[in-house]
Amino acid sequence: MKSFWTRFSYNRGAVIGLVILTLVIATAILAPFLFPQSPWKMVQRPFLPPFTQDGLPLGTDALGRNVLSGLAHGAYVSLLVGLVSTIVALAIGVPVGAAAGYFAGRTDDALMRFTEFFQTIPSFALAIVLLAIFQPSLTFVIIAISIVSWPPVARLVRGEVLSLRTREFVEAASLSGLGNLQIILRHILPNALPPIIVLASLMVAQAILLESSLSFLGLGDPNIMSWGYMIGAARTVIRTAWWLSFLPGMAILLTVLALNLIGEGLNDALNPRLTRKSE
Amino acid sequence: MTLLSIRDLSIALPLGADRLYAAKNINFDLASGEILCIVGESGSGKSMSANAVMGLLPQGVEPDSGSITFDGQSILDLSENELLKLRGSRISMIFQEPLSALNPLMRVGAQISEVFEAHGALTGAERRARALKLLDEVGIPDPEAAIRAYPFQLSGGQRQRVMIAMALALEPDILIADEPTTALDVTTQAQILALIEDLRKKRGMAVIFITHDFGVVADIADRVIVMKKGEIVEAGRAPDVLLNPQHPYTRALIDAIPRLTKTEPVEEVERAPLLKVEGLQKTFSTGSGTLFGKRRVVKAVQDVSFDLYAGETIGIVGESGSGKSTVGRCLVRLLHPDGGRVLMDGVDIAHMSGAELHAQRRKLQMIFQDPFSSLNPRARVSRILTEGMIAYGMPDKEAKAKARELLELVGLDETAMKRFPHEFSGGQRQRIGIARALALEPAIIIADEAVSALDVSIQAQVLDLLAELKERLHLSMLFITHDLRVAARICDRIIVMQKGQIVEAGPVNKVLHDPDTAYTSSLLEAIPGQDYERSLAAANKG
Amino acid sequence: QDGTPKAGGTLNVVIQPEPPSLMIGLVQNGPTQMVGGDIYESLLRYDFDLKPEGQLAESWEISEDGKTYTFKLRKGVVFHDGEPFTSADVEFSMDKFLRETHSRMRTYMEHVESIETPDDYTVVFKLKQPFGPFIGIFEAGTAPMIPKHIYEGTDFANNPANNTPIGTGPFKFDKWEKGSFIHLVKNEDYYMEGKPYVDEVYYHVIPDAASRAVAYETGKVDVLPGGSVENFDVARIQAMDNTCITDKGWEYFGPLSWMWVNNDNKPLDDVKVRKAIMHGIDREFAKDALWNGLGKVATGPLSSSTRFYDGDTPDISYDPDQAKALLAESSYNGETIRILGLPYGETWQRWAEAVKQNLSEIGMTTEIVPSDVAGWNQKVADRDFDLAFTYLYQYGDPALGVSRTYMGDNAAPGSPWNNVADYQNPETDKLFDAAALMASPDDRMAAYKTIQDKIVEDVPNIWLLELGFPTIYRCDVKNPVNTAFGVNDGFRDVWIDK
Amino acid sequence: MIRFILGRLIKAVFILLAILVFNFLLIHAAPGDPAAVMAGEAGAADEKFLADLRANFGLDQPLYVQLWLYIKGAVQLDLGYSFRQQMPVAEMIGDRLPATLLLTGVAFVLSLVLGVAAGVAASARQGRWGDTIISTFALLFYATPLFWVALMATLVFSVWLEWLPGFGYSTIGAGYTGLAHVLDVAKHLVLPASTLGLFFTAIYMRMTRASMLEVSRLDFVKTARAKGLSRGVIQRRHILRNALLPVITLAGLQAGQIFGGAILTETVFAWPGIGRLMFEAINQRDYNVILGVFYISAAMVLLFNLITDVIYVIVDPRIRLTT
Ligand SMILES: Nc1ncnc2c1ncn2[C@@H]1O[C@H](COP(=O)(O)OP(=O)(O)OP(=O)(O)O)[C@@H](O)[C@H]1O
Ligand SMILES: Nc1ncnc2c1ncn2[C@@H]1O[C@H](COP(=O)(O)OP(=O)(O)OP(=O)(O)O)[C@@H](O)[C@H]1O
Ligand SMILES: [Mg+2]
Ligand SMILES: [Mg+2]
Ligand code: NI
Repeated sequence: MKSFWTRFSYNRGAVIGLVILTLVIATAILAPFLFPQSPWKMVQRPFLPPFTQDGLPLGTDALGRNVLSGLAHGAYVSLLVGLVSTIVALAIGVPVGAAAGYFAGRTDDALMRFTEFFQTIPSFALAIVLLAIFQPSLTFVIIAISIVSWPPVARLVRGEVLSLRTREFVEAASLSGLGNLQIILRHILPNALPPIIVLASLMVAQAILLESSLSFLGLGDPNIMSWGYMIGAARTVIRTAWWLSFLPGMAILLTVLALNLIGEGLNDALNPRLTRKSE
Repeated sequence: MTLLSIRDLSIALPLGADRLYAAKNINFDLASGEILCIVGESGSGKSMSANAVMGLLPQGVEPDSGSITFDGQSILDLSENELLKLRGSRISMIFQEPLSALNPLMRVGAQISEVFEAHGALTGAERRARALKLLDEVGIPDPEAAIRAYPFQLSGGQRQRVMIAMALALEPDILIADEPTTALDVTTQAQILALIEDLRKKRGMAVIFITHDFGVVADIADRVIVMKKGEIVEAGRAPDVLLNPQHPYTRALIDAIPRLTKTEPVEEVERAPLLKVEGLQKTFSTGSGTLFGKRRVVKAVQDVSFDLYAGETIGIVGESGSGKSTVGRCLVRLLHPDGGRVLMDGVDIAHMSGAELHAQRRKLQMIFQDPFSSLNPRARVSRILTEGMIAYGMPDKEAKAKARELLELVGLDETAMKRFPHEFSGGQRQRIGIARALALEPAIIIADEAVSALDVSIQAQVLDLLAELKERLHLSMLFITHDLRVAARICDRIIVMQKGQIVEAGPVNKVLHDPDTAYTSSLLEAIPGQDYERSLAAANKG
Repeated sequence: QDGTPKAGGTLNVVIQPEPPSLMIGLVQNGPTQMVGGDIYESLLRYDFDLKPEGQLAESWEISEDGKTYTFKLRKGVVFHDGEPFTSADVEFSMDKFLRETHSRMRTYMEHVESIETPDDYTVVFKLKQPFGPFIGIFEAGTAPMIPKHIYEGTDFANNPANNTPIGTGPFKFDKWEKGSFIHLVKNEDYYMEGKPYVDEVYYHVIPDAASRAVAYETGKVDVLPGGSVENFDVARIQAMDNTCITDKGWEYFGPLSWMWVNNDNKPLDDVKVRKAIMHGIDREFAKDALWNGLGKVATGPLSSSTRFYDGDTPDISYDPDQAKALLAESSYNGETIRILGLPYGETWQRWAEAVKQNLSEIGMTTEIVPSDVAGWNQKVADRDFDLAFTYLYQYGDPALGVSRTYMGDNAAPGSPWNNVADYQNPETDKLFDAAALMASPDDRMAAYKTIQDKIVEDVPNIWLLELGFPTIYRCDVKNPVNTAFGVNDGFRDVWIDK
Repeated sequence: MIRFILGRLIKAVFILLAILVFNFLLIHAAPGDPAAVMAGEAGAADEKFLADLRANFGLDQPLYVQLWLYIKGAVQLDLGYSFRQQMPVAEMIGDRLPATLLLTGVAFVLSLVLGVAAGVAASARQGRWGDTIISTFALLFYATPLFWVALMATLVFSVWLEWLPGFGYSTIGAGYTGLAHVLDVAKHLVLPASTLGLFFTAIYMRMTRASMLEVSRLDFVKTARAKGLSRGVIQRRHILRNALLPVITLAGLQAGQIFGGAILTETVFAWPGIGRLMFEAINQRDYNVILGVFYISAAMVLLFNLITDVIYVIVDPRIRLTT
C-alpha cells in the first residue's frame, strides 16, 4: 500500500487532481454545515452579480438564491450521479465484456448482440424516454444514465480481453488449474485496467454532463440542487447573467479535470513497471 | 581500411536503471569485409552498443562520452536528417526481436520496398523485383506468395529472414546483426550465414554479429569481443579468444557451451510408460484472413505416437514449423487435439474436460518458450507461484512456504516473492517459470524452447537445474528445442519431426551420431561450429 | 394608425412550437391558430374591449329575446381556390364540420336549435334559449369558415387537403418546410381593397428560446409573439433600438394561471389549508422576478379582461403570518404535498421552485413532481397530484371559459380541462347555469359577482397571475396587434414602414 | 467474408425485430398518448374529441394488436403514419434525414480529422508544451457542456461579430440556388457542426495520442527508423495506422449514434433534423415517429457496427471474422 501511494504521488498532476477532488468531496459532505440554509431559499434580490454583497460572494440567481450555497450543495448530487452511474455502468459493462471476450465464439456473439440491443437506441433519447416513463427522481436519473453508458464499456473490455486471453501467461494460469473466473479476475482484468480506468474517468464526466443536459431539457430532479440543474436553469439568462452558468460550468470542469488527472495517476501507480522509478 | 571506429564510448542509462552505464569505455575498430562477433552475458550492453552506432538508442538512454567515427563522420554529432541518409543504406541493422520487428499491418513486400523508397533507389517495378530476389536469397520458399503476405502469416523463422532481407537490401557497408538467427533451425541458419559470408566476399561488407551461439562465432568471426556488465573484458582474433581465452569470464562462457558428444550412456530400463501418445492429430484451418481470402488448412500434427517413461527426457527437434510446439500444447490440452489418444496412467486425457481434466492437469505442466510473455506483468512472483497450489486446495500459508522452497530450489532467494516479473533478468524469469511448473508436483514437464533465449552461461545453469530436478524429483520431461547441442546435453531419447510427422526417433547417441534418415543428417551437418567443438575437445584432452 | 400604409415587404415571425397542422378546424393549439388565423377567417372579430366587428359578416342582428342571430355576409368573397364563399359554407362549417371536430364548438352548438340559410348571403341561428356568450364565438379560432366544397362528405380528420389549407383569409398557404419555416403569400383576391399590405409572411420554427432571442437581435425575425422568449430576456430585448412591445392582444383569451388543488385529497379538503397556501404564496414576487413585472396578480377565478369581472372579491393577498396561523388551526400534519410543475419552460419550473420555497417557509413540506407535457396531461387528467400548475383561456366570457373549471357536474376524471379540482358547490353551479342563459348583461353581472365572491371564499384553486404575454416587434412593423386576439388574428392590417 | 456479412445481416434482422418490440413497449410505457397531448395543446377538449382522436390514431385497439400491426408494417418497410403531422413517417424521416446526415456527417468527419491530427501532433511533442496545450484544450472541450458551448458560439460569432448565422439551415426566403445555396447552407452549418464536433474531437485526440504513444514504443518502429525513413513517414505509415484501431472502434460508436448525438445541437441551432424530430416526437408521444426514428437509428447502429468490424479486418489483417 505504501508503495502505491509513493508511486501515485510521483505523478504531480494526480496529486493536484486528488487535492481538487478531495476539496469537492469535502464541500459536498460539509455543505449542510457550511450553508445550513436551504440552497433554494430566496435570500436577496435576483441576479445579484458576484462580489457585490457581503455574505453572497458569488451573487444570486434568477430567484435570488445564494449561488455559493447552491454550488456547495450541488457538489453532492453531481458527484453522486457521476460516481454511482459510472460504478453501475462498469458493474454491467465489465462482466459482459469480459465474458464475451474470454469465452469468445457463441457467448461473444450472444453478448455482443445483446449489447447492440442497448446501443441501438440513441443513448440520449433512451435516457429521455426512461425519464418520461419513470419520474425524473435522482434514482431514476442515475439508473437512466447507467443504462445508457454501459455498452461502450462492454465493447472496450471485450476488445481488450479478446487480445489478452491468448497471451501465454493466461495459458499458464489455466495450466495451474485456475478456474475461468479466477483467470479473468486475476490475470486478464488487471491487465485490461489502463483503458478501463481512462474510460471510467471520462464516464464520470459524461454522467455529470448528461445529468446537466437532462436538466437543460427539464428532465432533472427538480427537488435536488445539482450543478447540472444550475447550468440548465441559468442558460436562459446567459445573456443577462453569464456568471450563473459559468460558475457551475467551472465546477464541473474542475471536477472532470481532477478525475482525469487521478485516472492517469492511478494508471501509473498500478503499473508495476513504473515502480522503481521513484525509489 | 578502418570503416568504423569506436573510442571510449560510454552509454548512460536513465536514473533508476539497474546500473549507471549500459556500456562503458567501449573501444573497437571495424574494417571493411571484417566480421566482428560480440558475445557476452545477457544485459551486458551488446545491443545498446550496436544501437548507438545506428543512432537509435531508446529514449532516455544516451551516449555520455567517447566517439563513433564512420567513414570520417562522427556519428554522435550528426543531425537526425544526416543520420537518415546513413541508416538502411550504408549501415543497416537486424534487430534482436524478430517477431515484433515487422509492421504487422503492412505487407512484407511493401516493407522491403520502403528501404529503396527511403533512399530514392530504383523505380516502383524494380523495387518489387529486387524485393522478390532478396526474399529468394534469404531462402524463403515461394517468395511470390511471401511478398504479398502480412507478417503474421509467416512463421517466426520466415519473419526473421524478411528482416535480414531488408537489412541487406541496399548492400550496406556495415551490417549490424543482433542475434539474427535465434529463431531459426540449424539448416536455415546455415543458409543465412552463407549469404552473409557471400556478401562480405563480393561487396566487402563489414559485419557486427551479436550472438550467444559459440558455434556461429567459431564459424564466421574474424574477431571477437566479450562483454560483461557494460565493459569489454576481452577482445581479439577469433581463434585466440575462442581457443585461448584470457579472462576468467570468457573461460567460464566457453566451458558452458553444450557439447554434441554425449559422455555417459543412458541406462536402458524397461518400465511401463507414464504417458502414451497414440496417433495424435491436429489441423489448423486459418480462416479467411483477408477480404474474401481463401481458407488455408495446416496439418500441424499428423499421426504422432510415442511413449514417455518415468524419469526420462525426450527431446523433440525439427525445423521451424514442424509441429513441435503443437504437440506439446496438445498434450497439456491448451489445444484440443483433433484425433488420437493421450493416455496417462491408462486414462485418455485428450478428450477430457471440466473437473476431470482439472484433476489430471496438475500432473502435466509446461515451461513456456517465452519467459517474458508467460508471466503476468501485474502479478507478484508469490502469487504466480502459489495460486496453482491454492487452486488445488492447499492452504495459503503452506503454499507460501512451498513457494519459498521452490525459489530456493531454482536458485532464487526469497526476496523474489515480493517482486514483479519485469524486475528479473531473462534467465531469472525462466527459472520462475520452472518453479511454477514444479509447484504442482507434476509427473511430466513439457519444456518448449525453454532455454533458446538465454546466453550460454545462463543456459547452462538452467539446463543443470533441470537435470538436477529431474534426478531429485524423478520427473519425466518432453524437451522441445531446435538446438541440437542442447538436446544432446539433456535428452535420453530424441524425436525428429518434419512437417507434422515423426521422421525419426531413438536414443540420443544413435540419432545424433548415426541417423537413419537424410533429413536428420542434414540437420546434423548444419550445426555450426563443429570444427571448433572438435578443436575444443582436443584442447581439453591435451 | 400612424401614417399611410405602404404596400410590400416580407414579415418574419417566430412560431413556437411547430404546429402539428395548419387546419384550424381540426387542431386548436396556439401555433395552429396563429398561422391559421392568416388563412382562415370567421364572421366576426373583436376589439380590445371584446366588442364585435364585421369580418366575413357585413352586419348582424340579435333578436330581442336573445334567441335569433341573423348574419348578413359580405359579397364577393372567394376562397383561395377561387370558389365563392356563401351561407352554405357557414352552415357546413358550424353544423357539420366543427360540431364533429371542435370540442369547444360542440358544447356551444348545443344551444343552437337550427341554422337557416334563406339566401346565399344570409345565415340565421335559432337558439333553444338565450345564450349570452353566443355573439362572442365567431372568431377564427373558434368558428373558422371551412370550404364546404372541399370537405363535404369526406373523412375530415384525414382529408389530404388538410396539408394545403384553404380559407378566405388575407394570406394563402405556400410552403411548409417542416422544422424550418412556414411560408404564406399575399392573397391577391382578398376582398378588402389594398389589403393585405405585406407580400409574404414567414413563420420561423426555432425551438430554443435563446435562439429565438438571437433571431430577433440579428434581424432574422421582426415579430416575437407572446411567450417566444423567456421572460428574463424581455427587458433586455425591449431596450433594443427600434423595438416596440405591447401586452395587448390577449383580452379574449385572458390567460389566467393557477394551481389546481386536489380538493379530494387530505389535507387539501380543508379550506383552511387551501387558504393558508393562498396567503402563503408571494405572487407579487413571482410577477416581478419571473414575469418581468408583466401581467397582474389575480384576484379570483376571472381575469380582469373577461366580461363580468368583479374586482371587489375577498382579499387573498400575500400574508405569511396569516398563512401560518391558518395552517396551525388546520388539519395539516406535515404531510408532503406534491406539486406538479407545468412543463412549459424555465419560467414555470422556477415558479414551482419559488412556490415550494414559499410553502416551506410557512411550514409545509412539499415535493416538486416533474414531467413532460404528456405526463402532465395524464397526471392532471388522472387527478394524480396535490397541487398542479396550469393556465387556461377564458374566451372572453365566464360561460365560455370559466364555468367549466368550477361546475360540479364537470368533474369527471379523464380530462385536464374540466373541474379538475373537483370543486363541489351546488349554489354556484346553479348560478353558473342560470347566468349563461340570461339575455340581459346586467342580470349576468349580478350573478357572476355572487359567484366570484363565493368561489374566492372557498379557494378551490390557488389563483396566481393574469399572465402578461408581451408581443415584441420592430417599431416599423405597424399594427401587428389590433384586436383582442393579437397576432392570432392574422396580419391583415400589418404594413411595414420602410 | 461474404458469408460473414450475410450472417450478420440475417442476425441484424432479428435484432431489429426484437428491438422494435422492445421500443414499442418502452414507448407505450410512458404516460400519456398523442391524443392527450394534442388535446392538451388545444387547451380544451371533451371526451368525444379524445375518443375520436384515439380511434383515428388506432389507439383504441388493444396494445398487442397495435404491436402486431406495427411489426407487420415494419417488416414490409412501412414505418406507419404520423397522425399528428398527417404524414407518412417514412416521408417525414426522409425530409429530415439529409439535414441530420449533413450536420452529423460534417461534424463526424471534422472531429475525426481534427482529433486524429491533433492527437498525432500532440504525441509527436509528447511532454513538451505543444502537447500540454493540445491536451489541455482537448480536456476543456471535453468537460464543457455542449449547450454552453453552443450558446457561447452563437453569442460570439453570430450576435457580436455577425460573421455567421446563429441558427437555421439556410437563409429563409433568400431563394438562393446553385452555388449560392450551397455556400449559404455551409455558412449555417459552421456553428452547429463545430459545436457538435468539438466534443468528439477531444475524445479522438486523447485516444489517438495515447494509442500513438503506445505504438511508437513498439519494436517495428525502430525497424522503420533503421531503414532511414523520415519521421513524418514513420508517423504516418507505421505508427498511425497501427494506432488507429481503438479510434475506429470509437468512430463506429459515434457513427451509430448519429441521430441521438444531435438532439441538443439541433434544438439550439434550430437545425431541421432527425434529432429534433425525435425529441419532439417523444414529447408529443407521436408513437410512429419515435419508433420510426428508433428503427432507422437501430438499423444505422447495426450497420455501422458491421462496417466497423469489416474495417477492422481491412485495417488489421490479423483480426479474423467470426459470425
Ligand atoms: N530502454 C531502456 N531503458 C533503460 N535501460 C535499458 C533500456 N534498454 C536496455 N536497458 C538496460 O541496458 C543494459 C544493456 O542492455 P542491452 O540490451 O544492451 O543488453 P544485451 O547485452 O543486448 O543483452 P541480451 O543478450 O539480453 O540482449 C541492461 O542493463 C538493460 O537493463
Ligand atoms: N493457432 C494457429 N493457427 C493456425 N496455424 C497454426 C497455429 N499454431 C500453429 N500453426 C501452424 O502449425 C504449424 C506447426 O506450428 P508449431 O508452432 O507447432 O511449430 P514449431 O515446430 O513449434 O515451430 P517453431 O520451431 O518455429 O516454434 C505451423 O505451420 C504453424 O504455422
Ligand atoms: Mg540484446
Ligand atoms: Mg514452437
Ligand atoms: Ni498496504
